[in-house]
Amino acid sequence: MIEFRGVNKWFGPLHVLKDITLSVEPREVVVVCGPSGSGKSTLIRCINGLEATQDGDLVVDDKRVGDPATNMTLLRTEIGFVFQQFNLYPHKTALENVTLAPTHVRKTPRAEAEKAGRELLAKVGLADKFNAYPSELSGGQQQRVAIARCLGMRPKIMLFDEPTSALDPEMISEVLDVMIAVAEEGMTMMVVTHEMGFARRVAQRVVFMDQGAIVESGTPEEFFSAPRTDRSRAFLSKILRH
Amino acid sequence: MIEFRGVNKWFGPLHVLKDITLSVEPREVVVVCGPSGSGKSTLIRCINGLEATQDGDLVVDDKRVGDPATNMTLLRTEIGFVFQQFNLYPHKTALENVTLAPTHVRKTPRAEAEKAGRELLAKVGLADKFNAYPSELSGGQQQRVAIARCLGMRPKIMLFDEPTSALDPEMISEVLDVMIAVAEEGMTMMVVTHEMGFARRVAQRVVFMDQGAIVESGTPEEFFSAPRTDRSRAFLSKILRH
Amino acid sequence: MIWEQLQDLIRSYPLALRGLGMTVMLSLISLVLGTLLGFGLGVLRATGNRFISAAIGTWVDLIRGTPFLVQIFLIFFILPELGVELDAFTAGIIGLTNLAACFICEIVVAGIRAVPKGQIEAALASGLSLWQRMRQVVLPQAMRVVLPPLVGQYVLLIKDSSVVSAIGLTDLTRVGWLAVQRVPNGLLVFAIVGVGYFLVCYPLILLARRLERRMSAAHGEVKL
Amino acid sequence: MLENFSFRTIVEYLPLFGQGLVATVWLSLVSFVGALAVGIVLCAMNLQRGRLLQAPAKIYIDAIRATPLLVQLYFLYFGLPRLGIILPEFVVGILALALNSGAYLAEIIRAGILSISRGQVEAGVASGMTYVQRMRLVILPQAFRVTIPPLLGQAIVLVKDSALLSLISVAELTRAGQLLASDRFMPAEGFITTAACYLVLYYGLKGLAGLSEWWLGLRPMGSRA
Amino acid sequence: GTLDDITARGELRVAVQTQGPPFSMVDAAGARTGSAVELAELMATEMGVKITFLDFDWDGLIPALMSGKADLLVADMTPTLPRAMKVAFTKPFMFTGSTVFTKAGGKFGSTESCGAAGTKIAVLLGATGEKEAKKAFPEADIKSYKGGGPLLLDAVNNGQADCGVNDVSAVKGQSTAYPAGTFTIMPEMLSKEPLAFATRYDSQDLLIWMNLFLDQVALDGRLQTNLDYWVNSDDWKKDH
Ligand SMILES: Nc1ncnc2c1ncn2[C@@H]1O[C@H](COP(=O)(O)OP(=O)(O)OP(=O)(O)O)[C@@H](O)[C@H]1O
Ligand SMILES: Nc1ncnc2c1ncn2[C@@H]1O[C@H](COP(=O)(O)OP(=O)(O)OP(=O)(O)O)[C@@H](O)[C@H]1O
Ligand SMILES: [Mg+2]
Ligand SMILES: [Mg+2]
Repeated sequence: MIEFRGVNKWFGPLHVLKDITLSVEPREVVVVCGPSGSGKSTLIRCINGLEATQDGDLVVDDKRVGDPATNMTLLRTEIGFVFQQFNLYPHKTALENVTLAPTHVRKTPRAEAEKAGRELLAKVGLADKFNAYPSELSGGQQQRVAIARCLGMRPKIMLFDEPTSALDPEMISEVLDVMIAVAEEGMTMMVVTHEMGFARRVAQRVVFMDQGAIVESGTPEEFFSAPRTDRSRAFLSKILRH
Repeated sequence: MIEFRGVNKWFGPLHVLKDITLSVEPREVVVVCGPSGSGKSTLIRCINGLEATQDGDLVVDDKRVGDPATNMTLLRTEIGFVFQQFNLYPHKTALENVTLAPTHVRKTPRAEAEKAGRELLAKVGLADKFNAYPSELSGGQQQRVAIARCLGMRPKIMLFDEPTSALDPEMISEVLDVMIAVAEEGMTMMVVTHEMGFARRVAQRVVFMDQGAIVESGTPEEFFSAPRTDRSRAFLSKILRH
Repeated sequence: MIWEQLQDLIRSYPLALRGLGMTVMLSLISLVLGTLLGFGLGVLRATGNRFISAAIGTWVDLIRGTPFLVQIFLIFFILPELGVELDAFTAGIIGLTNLAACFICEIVVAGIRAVPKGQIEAALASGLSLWQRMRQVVLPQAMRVVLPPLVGQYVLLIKDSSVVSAIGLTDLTRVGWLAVQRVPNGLLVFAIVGVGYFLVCYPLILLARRLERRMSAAHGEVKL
Repeated sequence: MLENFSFRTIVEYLPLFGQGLVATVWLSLVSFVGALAVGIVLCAMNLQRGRLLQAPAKIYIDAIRATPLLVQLYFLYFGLPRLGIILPEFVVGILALALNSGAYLAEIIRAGILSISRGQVEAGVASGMTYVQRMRLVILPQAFRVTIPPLLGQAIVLVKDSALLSLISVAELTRAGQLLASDRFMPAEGFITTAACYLVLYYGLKGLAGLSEWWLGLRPMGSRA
Repeated sequence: GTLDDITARGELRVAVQTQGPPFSMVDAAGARTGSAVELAELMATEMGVKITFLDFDWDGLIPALMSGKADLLVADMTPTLPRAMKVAFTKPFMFTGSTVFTKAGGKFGSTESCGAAGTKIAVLLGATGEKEAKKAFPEADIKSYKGGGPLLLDAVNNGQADCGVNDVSAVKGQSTAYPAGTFTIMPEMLSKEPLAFATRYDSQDLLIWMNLFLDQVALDGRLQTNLDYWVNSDDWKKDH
């Protein structure tokens, strides 16, 4: 479904992605972790073309990303992306946030899109917030709207970039619960997160990055119980200690 | 050292602090936790007068806060305050951030202030960052400078408002380590945090707030092992689950 | 003597009203056109390719960097040599519209740049096309930043419209010049002209201030 | 008018344009310094909580913004003598420009100060600084950086506004163009040369703005949070 | 030729100055009037076409003629030789000269007294008076104003200038707006100079026609009547 083959990327002189090779199968859930600045965000942002790669092949849903022949706008409709800072449209209500892309991109009739939007919002537990504006919602609620917004496009893949790290601690679980539900329905997912409980529960694979390279990759059990490199051990000790 | 007696506060119609009675002894470390919006920040911001109370008595270091006879500027020099967003002065280097208040408020001679500043920065593990500007420092480093900046005024009390919640997970421990060191030197501290490991390790008391009121207060052992109210149980289950 | 002069001035109120009418008319037409054009240029400049963006930038610099009087003269007196014959009113409208568009373009660009990058990325990620991103996501949010300075710019442009009198349009300022011939009291005459402009501009200033307060209330203003 | 465009005559008048340029530059410079002073005072008044100082500043700023500079200029030029104050034209001109631009600068400075995040103010308060210390050590240095681009924008406006001083017989750049137009009947030459001179000043100031931003870029600002 | 154009158009386009009484001005009702304006109207009548006035400041007057917006320029303009390099002047329609005026009762009582070093002398930018004043009073401080003769009177009246130098007929005409005896107008002239209308050199036919027109109206006395009413007396003041 997603395949990196020897992908490299530079920001000016900075080599942020080093020879990345990684493939994600349909219905697989992959968690990406690693220290700050290690290139996790860059990695998943490349998948829907928010960042351009400079070397290597990146094939998503059988289409080559960055190939002029690929219609990126079309490909993006197949990929949901959830941001750390939610990025809801502040001038639209929760329901409008969810229906905007379906009506304008998929050209779904408004009535139909609204019906689907209501169902999605109910599914993420916000049946009573259809007409609330983002500023009237808590962080956890906003992030759930953001997930519903992605689901509204019926994507084949969902990408999450630290979806819970801007949240107050008590709101983290409500978002994780929604993500777990989505994973259990069989969505292909790549999730940048430090929530190791989530990784243990639904991930088939954990990928550990450091300084732009994939240092280690394995099942959650392997990774948490027997990290193979010093760097991953040091990292785990820091984030699991408190 | 800090004594709330029946303190009330409103933001317009919103009753944010309800009849707070709480006293903190010298050298005591008190952790404040509770859901978002429960009034934790407001509570500690009242102590150095960043917010005004409307009812009740608040006595800090034997002076009544909000009393026209109290020189608040002077009282504030005795109270260090560490913010969630660090709030370092972006136009000053790390060392200048630490020496600014001592030279201008305490009128410490520059050379002396700089010497003390260097020692403090070394103490928080930033001996090599004297001349770095805040934007050149990671979040964890910035927060450690912010703590050094408070210590530079040799305060009698230190207040922390979620000092680690804006940090990347691997940076949290470096800040907590510094806070633990400060606590172990016998500083009087009030810390709003959800880092329960920190609470367990150094707090004499944990205060749980909900909807503007202190719902529960006790030693960390009591609080974590046997929370007495449903609200604190629900809260703990959420923040400890993942 | 002042009293007589005042009476003399009051007697020529039809002329003054005509001047006020001309100022309002010129400003109204060219501000509407200039706003439309300015938004178009601003969007092009913020999203267009480098070449278009640089071309618009150069034009805006040329217009901002030279006196408006010179621009008006070039339009009215030099364009005819290139075969474009314009009457004074049209030339005035064109000059003022162009000036307005250039200033508004800069305001719009700043507004678009103030929209957080995450908003554009969110729109990109859900597959909205360039036009949909602009129309649905960026412009509505940019308006919050654009509106207060836009209204402030209107006030400046209304005052700049007086320059157009140099090509023979009888606007408020020119009525002042005409009146000074008969009532040689510059202070009095131009104080009255000032009141005329004040009547047109002040409501706009109040509007700009209201908008600004609304926007900054939404962002939480700083207490010092 | 264009087919006989006479560069030779422009060259002949160049010394005059040079003098005009110099006059415009120094008139603008002095006026701008004055405007800064006016702006800072007005802004300080405007930021006070009490109405007593705030109201006059607000009224003044509105009155200036709502009326044309020309009217203000005449108000001073014809009005001051009635009060028995007779000043040289260029002083009146500088005064008018400073009082006019000052009102705009006051708003720019205020916006700059208000753009400083609340956390900065609170950090100052919490470390026991007085109002003046906070302003001097924390807020103004940061606000200054934010305001440089709009300040230079206002400087560009002021330079062009100084053309109005030719109305009260102050010899400056515009005047040089008018002389060429009326002595030799060469309006195209006169106005285009004048425009070119203003353009030089404009790009100069723009370059200065760019330079100051680059200079600020050297000193990092803005925390990562 | 231009005359054919005018006939074909049925319209004579004349550039006049917005403010320059008594030659060109606007009356209380907003209608354009004045000595030069009436002469231009007379020309249009003789041509059998209607007339359109384009009014400008001094700055706009010359470009209007040169760009072809106007067929001719009718103002109190002195045909200097450098100017004649660019436009074609008619025969003079009258002679005038620059004169000195001061505030009555002040310490500047004569033309000579204005020559003292540092005396502030108000003149109109680009007008002949500016050059004459510089020539006659090399020691004085010459201030050039833009915007019309009444400003000079105002400046002298307010004390911003000690003396003014301007066209004698303009001074006489404009000072009537003040209470009688406000100004002292010196009897002697700094210079004697002609006033003429102008057109473009490529309108030779119009130039010849205008010269003929001036000869005609001079012969039949219509020119004198006009000048007597507007320039040589205050008669027009009573009617306006
Ligand atoms: N647009 C950009 N221009 C230049 N450098 C960039 C850009 N975006 C990211 N970087 C740099 O690339 C590196 C990797 O960044 P990235 O955001 O992918 O890290 P990350 O692993 O997501 O870190 P975090 O946990 O802090 O989000 C960092 O050093 C970062 O500073
Ligand atoms: N300046 C203010 N004006 C009005 N209401 C405010 C203000 N500051 C805080 N509040 C409100 O007061 C309540 C308590 O806020 P406070 O910031 O103390 O909560 P908190 O417990 O610190 O929450 P968090 O964990 O999100 O920081 C909230 O409902 C908040 O919206
Ligand atoms: Mg990241
Ligand atoms: Mg808080």
